[in-house]
Amino acid sequence: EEIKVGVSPGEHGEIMEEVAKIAEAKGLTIDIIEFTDYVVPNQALADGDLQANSFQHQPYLDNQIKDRGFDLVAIGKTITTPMGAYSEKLKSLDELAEGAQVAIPNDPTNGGRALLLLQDKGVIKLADGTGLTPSPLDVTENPKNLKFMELDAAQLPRALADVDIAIINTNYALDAGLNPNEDAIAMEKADSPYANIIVVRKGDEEAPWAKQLVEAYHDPAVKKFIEERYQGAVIPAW
Amino acid sequence: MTEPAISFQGVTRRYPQKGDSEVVALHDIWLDVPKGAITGIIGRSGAGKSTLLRMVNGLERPSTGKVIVNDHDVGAASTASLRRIRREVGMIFQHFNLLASRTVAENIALPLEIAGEDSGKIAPRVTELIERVGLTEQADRYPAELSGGQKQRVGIARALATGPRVLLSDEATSALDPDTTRQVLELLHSINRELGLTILLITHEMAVVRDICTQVAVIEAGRIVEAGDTYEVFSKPAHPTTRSFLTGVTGVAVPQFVAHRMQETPPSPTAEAVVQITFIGNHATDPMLARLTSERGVSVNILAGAIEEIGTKPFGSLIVALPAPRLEESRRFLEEHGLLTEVLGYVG
Amino acid sequence: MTEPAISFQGVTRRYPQKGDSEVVALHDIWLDVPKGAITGIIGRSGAGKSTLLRMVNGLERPSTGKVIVNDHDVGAASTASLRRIRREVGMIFQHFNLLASRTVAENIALPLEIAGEDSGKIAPRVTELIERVGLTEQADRYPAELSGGQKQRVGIARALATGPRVLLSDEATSALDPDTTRQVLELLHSINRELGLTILLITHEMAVVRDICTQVAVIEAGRIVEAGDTYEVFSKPAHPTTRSFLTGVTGVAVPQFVAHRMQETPPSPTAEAVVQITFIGNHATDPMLARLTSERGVSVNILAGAIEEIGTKPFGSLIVALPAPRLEESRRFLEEHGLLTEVLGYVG
Amino acid sequence: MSANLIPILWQATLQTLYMVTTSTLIGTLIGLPLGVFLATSRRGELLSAPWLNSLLGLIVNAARSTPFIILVVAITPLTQLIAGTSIGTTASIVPLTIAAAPFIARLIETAIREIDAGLIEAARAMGATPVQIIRKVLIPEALPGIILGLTLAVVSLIGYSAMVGAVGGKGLGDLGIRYGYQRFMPEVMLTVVIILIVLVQLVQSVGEWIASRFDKRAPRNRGR
Amino acid sequence: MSANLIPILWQATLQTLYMVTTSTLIGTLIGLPLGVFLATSRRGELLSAPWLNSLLGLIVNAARSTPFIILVVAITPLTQLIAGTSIGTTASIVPLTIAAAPFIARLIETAIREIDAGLIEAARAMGATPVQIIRKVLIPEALPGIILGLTLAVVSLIGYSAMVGAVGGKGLGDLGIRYGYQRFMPEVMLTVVIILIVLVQLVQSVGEWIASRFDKRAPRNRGR
Ligand SMILES: Nc1ncnc2c1ncn2[C@@H]1O[C@H](COP(=O)(O)OP(=O)(O)OP(=O)(O)O)[C@@H](O)[C@H]1O
Ligand SMILES: Nc1ncnc2c1ncn2[C@@H]1O[C@H](COP(=O)(O)OP(=O)(O)OP(=O)(O)O)[C@@H](O)[C@H]1O
Ligand SMILES: [Mg+2]
Ligand SMILES: [Mg+2]
Repeated sequence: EEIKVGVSPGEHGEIMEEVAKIAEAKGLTIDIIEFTDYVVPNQALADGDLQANSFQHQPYLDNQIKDRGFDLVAIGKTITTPMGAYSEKLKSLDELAEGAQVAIPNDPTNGGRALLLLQDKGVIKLADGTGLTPSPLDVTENPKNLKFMELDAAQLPRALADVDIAIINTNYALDAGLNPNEDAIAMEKADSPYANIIVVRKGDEEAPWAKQLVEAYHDPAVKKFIEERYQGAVIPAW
Repeated sequence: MTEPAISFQGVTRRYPQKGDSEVVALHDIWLDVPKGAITGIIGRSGAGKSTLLRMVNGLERPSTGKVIVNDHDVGAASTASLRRIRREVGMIFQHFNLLASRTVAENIALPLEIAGEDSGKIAPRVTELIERVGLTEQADRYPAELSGGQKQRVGIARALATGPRVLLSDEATSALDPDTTRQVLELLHSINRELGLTILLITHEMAVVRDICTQVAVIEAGRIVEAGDTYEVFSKPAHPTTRSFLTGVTGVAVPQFVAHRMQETPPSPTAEAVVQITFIGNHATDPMLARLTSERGVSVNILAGAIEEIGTKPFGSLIVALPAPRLEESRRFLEEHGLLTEVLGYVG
Repeated sequence: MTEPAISFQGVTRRYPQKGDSEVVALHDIWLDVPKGAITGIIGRSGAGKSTLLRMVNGLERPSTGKVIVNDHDVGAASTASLRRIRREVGMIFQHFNLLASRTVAENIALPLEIAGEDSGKIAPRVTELIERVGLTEQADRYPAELSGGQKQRVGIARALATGPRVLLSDEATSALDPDTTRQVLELLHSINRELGLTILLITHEMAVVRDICTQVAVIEAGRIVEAGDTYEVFSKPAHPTTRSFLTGVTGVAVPQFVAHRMQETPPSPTAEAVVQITFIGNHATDPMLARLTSERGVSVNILAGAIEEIGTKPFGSLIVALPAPRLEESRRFLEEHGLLTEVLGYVG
Repeated sequence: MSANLIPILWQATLQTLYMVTTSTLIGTLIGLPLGVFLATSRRGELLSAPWLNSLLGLIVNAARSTPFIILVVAITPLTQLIAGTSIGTTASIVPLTIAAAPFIARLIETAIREIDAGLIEAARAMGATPVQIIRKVLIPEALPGIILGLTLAVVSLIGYSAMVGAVGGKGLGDLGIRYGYQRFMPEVMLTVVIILIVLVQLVQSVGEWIASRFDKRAPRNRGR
Repeated sequence: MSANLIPILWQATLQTLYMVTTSTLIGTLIGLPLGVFLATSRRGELLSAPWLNSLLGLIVNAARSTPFIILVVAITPLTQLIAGTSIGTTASIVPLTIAAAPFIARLIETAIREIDAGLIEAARAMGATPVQIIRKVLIPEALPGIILGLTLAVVSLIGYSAMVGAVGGKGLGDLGIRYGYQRFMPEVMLTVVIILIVLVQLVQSVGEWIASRFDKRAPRNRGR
């Protein structure tokens, strides 16, 4: 059997390539399609152009279902990629000066995550009821008058020199040669709700290929690959 | 007179300019162009000749007035019938307007293609036309590789390609040498005779009008100041412009070496009078000057002159010098025999 | 002879064509254009006139040979000195080449701007030139709003703007009516006389050559077939092309009503002989025909003719009919008095 | 560069060629008539239809100024209808074509508007129908300009095609972005850029050569 | 649409105007001489420098075919040098300009190559230097074409500017993508698209009006 799985470039794509090798051996061919956009993979899945996708976490999926009414369900957890705050100038968030520039990702989920991280560390306060995708517009208390710069997620490491701090997905930090364990001045809590998931259309949860896909993903060989490749920046979530 | 092929009825053309001003290129033109005739339009640069010509196939539209071509009102014609009128009217442009992307042969084939001619018939027709205008060697060249006169001849062949009933020619021979001009004129003349083609042509060469036009219209600052049979107009030019234009063609200019010395009154009793003698019709063939000498003993000195044929009738004028004392007697003798005389001045 | 202003030394120009063939537009041209003179170039369409002219300011480069202008080898000149040569050479183009984005006045100002003239001096100079070519009313119009002849005159004014030492003119008057042509020629002539301007001009109008050119070169299929003093060439044309071109200008055509009836031998004892008499120089002013009648009693009938002035000397030819029996006697009389005669035929 | 990148690069090159040639072809099929119409339908011109002209002008401008990703989403139903799917290389040809056609139309419009009014007049005087004038005069005379315009469009499309990554379109540009930009592998980025440059130079040279073949006007480079 | 979006839309419009006008201006300052040089430096032409011509052609094509985001990354040091930072609206003008300049150059090159050879010849015959020919003949004669080309470029840039979201450039296109598309606020997307279309129509009309003001050639719409 052959299925089409949508992923985003980077860790999701790389891991899925490993998963595909294992699945192939078990008789399931996975055709990986990489998307550089975060909306299209769900749309394509809902439209039947894909059988599954693996690029998002539960909060994002919930939000998409709420906004666009997709009939999609998660069938298994994949990985967690904690976010961290990085800086070339500061040693801790306490050093943030009045009017400091803070770069965050410009997509809703990652941007929201970054803001939630800052709220978590007591730097800002967000309006109630904005859920997991607040935007800078939802900042209600900003005592240090931080200036938020929303950039492409992959651009953040490159912009470090131009801002006071940048909140960066770990995979991009790693690829850019940053060491999350040493360079990050703040990190998401390990129990973040942002575990990523494999998503299929409602009704496919019980399909044999769906079970095979999750099985292959949860194979120990994949876990080993993740641990070796990402050195703790990407954590298996199953 | 037969039905006119083209009839201008009170045609005016204005070009609005910046501000409130306007250029009146044509003013209340009434003119009939007879079928099967060759009609010349002459006039000063900027007089409105091209504008007038372009009205015939509707390239230019009158501001007021009507242009009737083969019984159709060009201005009121539907788009489809305008196209039909245009397919019967060939036009040679002042600025050639050849397609740079087509060879000589292909340019000439264009109107045939447009008329929907069978492709099998196009090639021989084009070859024939190319030969007629003497461009066989250049048939496969592009306009950029032609001389000015060669381009002009492509334009001529193109205008004749579909065998139109009316031909409009805007200075078709002005870029051509005398020999080629003659050939082209003969070509037009013969098509005119054989196929009854109506030709309306603009030219600056009075010799062209003299040689092939049966009718002529003189246009000046947007108005027709004189029109009619070429012979009538040329032999009795009424308007100064016409007269001035004809100076060249009928050779009535006083030679400079005489003009320098010419005075209003006889400077001495032995002075000579400079007289212009105009010959019209058959009189020109009579040896009047010879008789003046032999019968009256007046010695006549021909200074300049040209005797031409206009519409198969001889016409011309001579400038002669004759002894001033014998002037009156000589003039009377010549006028009695139907010649026109005019005293231009006296030389010492 | 003085130093030539322009000297063509073995100039050849070939255009390679598709395949191995080529067009030889000019072939081994040797020609000196004297300083301060007006030299005419005549020839059939496509003969190579424009190509020759364009060599003078290096717009076209010889395939072989040299062109020397005011002692500079145009082909070998450095770019900077080529520009200097060009600023002394004005050119009137066959196709005008006016800038569509500039008004008449601005077009005429262009060469002055290029020559780096003070902007204060440009305006009055332009106004003067515009007046000279009669475009005062059109000064602020764009070329698209001009008639053909008006465009031509802009080109003429532009070429004269910087007061060049040499003027190249490619059919500068062919789009002009006779009056305007005359004005332009007078303008050129007066500049030539007053400022010693050397003019090299291409024309199809033999009258232009006759009226203002002191020198003439006849070019045929890329070769110079005849060149020299206009008077010499016109009075004794050696090459068929020249002779053929001159037919028009010297009016030697036999009128059709005579030509129709003409025969090789006298059809009857009372037949008349058709004789062409050529006048050269001062003889033309002598009343030879009158004397033939009065002294010999031969009645002479002038059929056609033109008497012109070439280079201030009168020249021309007449076609006359005289009684066949008196032919020999009359010819002898005329030839004795320096006239050339030729029997063309007889009419009944 | 790791050896296993070579087949990926090769495949990406083929994908780019596939997307760009197909969308150029279809874009030209749409853009040529559209451009001709835009050039000839202004008030008083050949096909005078000022309202339709304004409307089409509006649509063309709308398509050209809408961000590509929004365009992609907006036409998803159309893409599905045509390509059977809304994702992948073939599907991404649809939005690419929708982006290419109005651009090509504008370039062709410009080329056609350069044609000398005298030539149109000459054809009109022959009694040519508007369609004949377009086919026999405007397009052949504008051909060198049209071909240079298409060259410009192809080069733009090659750059543009990088954006189809959003719908899994792949190709060189997308590869460069995914590997080079997002995965921080500068050598991939560089390789991709070099391949792109080579490709574009090829397109440019071929385009100019064809244009000059069709250009029968007087050469501009005689003498000095 | 929520009331607090209006100031955001207004600000985004201003940002787009700021980015597009600035990058068009600077892009023209670079693209005009570049385009003129590309048009006149081919073998045997006015400024004949075939090698430099090929080299510049290569650079222009490279800049045009490189995906925008890669271009952004590649020129970061330059951006930093010029704008003092590599992110934000002002900084994004640098890559936009780098994208605009070669595009404008090609359009200007095309417009200039349409000029009749006879006019260049006439100026050459007057002894004009190449610079004089360019200033007094080529540019004025090509002006209508150049202005239409710039219009085309501005419209492209408005669409292009949506991509500067990657470096925090903001503006309308970015707003439409991030709020309208990613956060699924269709009314924002629609509003943005409408504003874009209005903007583009405005640019187009003004461009065509100016071009026609400078166009003194014979009108093509006399008669039928
Ligand atoms: N680019 C070219 N390629 C091939 N042949 C050419 C080219 N340019 C000119 N010719 C040929 O060279 C010859 C001379 O051309 P030129 O323009 O000098 O003629 P001309 O004497 O000025 O004629 P006209 O009186 O018709 O203007 C012509 O036969 C013409 O066809
Ligand atoms: N678009 C225009 N705007 C203003 N005036 C114009 C326009 N077109 C032509 N004219 C003017 O109309 C007049 C008549 O022009 P037309 O071309 O008919 O003259 P023409 O008799 O053919 O002259 P030529 O012998 O010089 O070709 C001229 O004075 C010309 O300047
Ligand atoms: Mg005219
Ligand atoms: Mg010529």
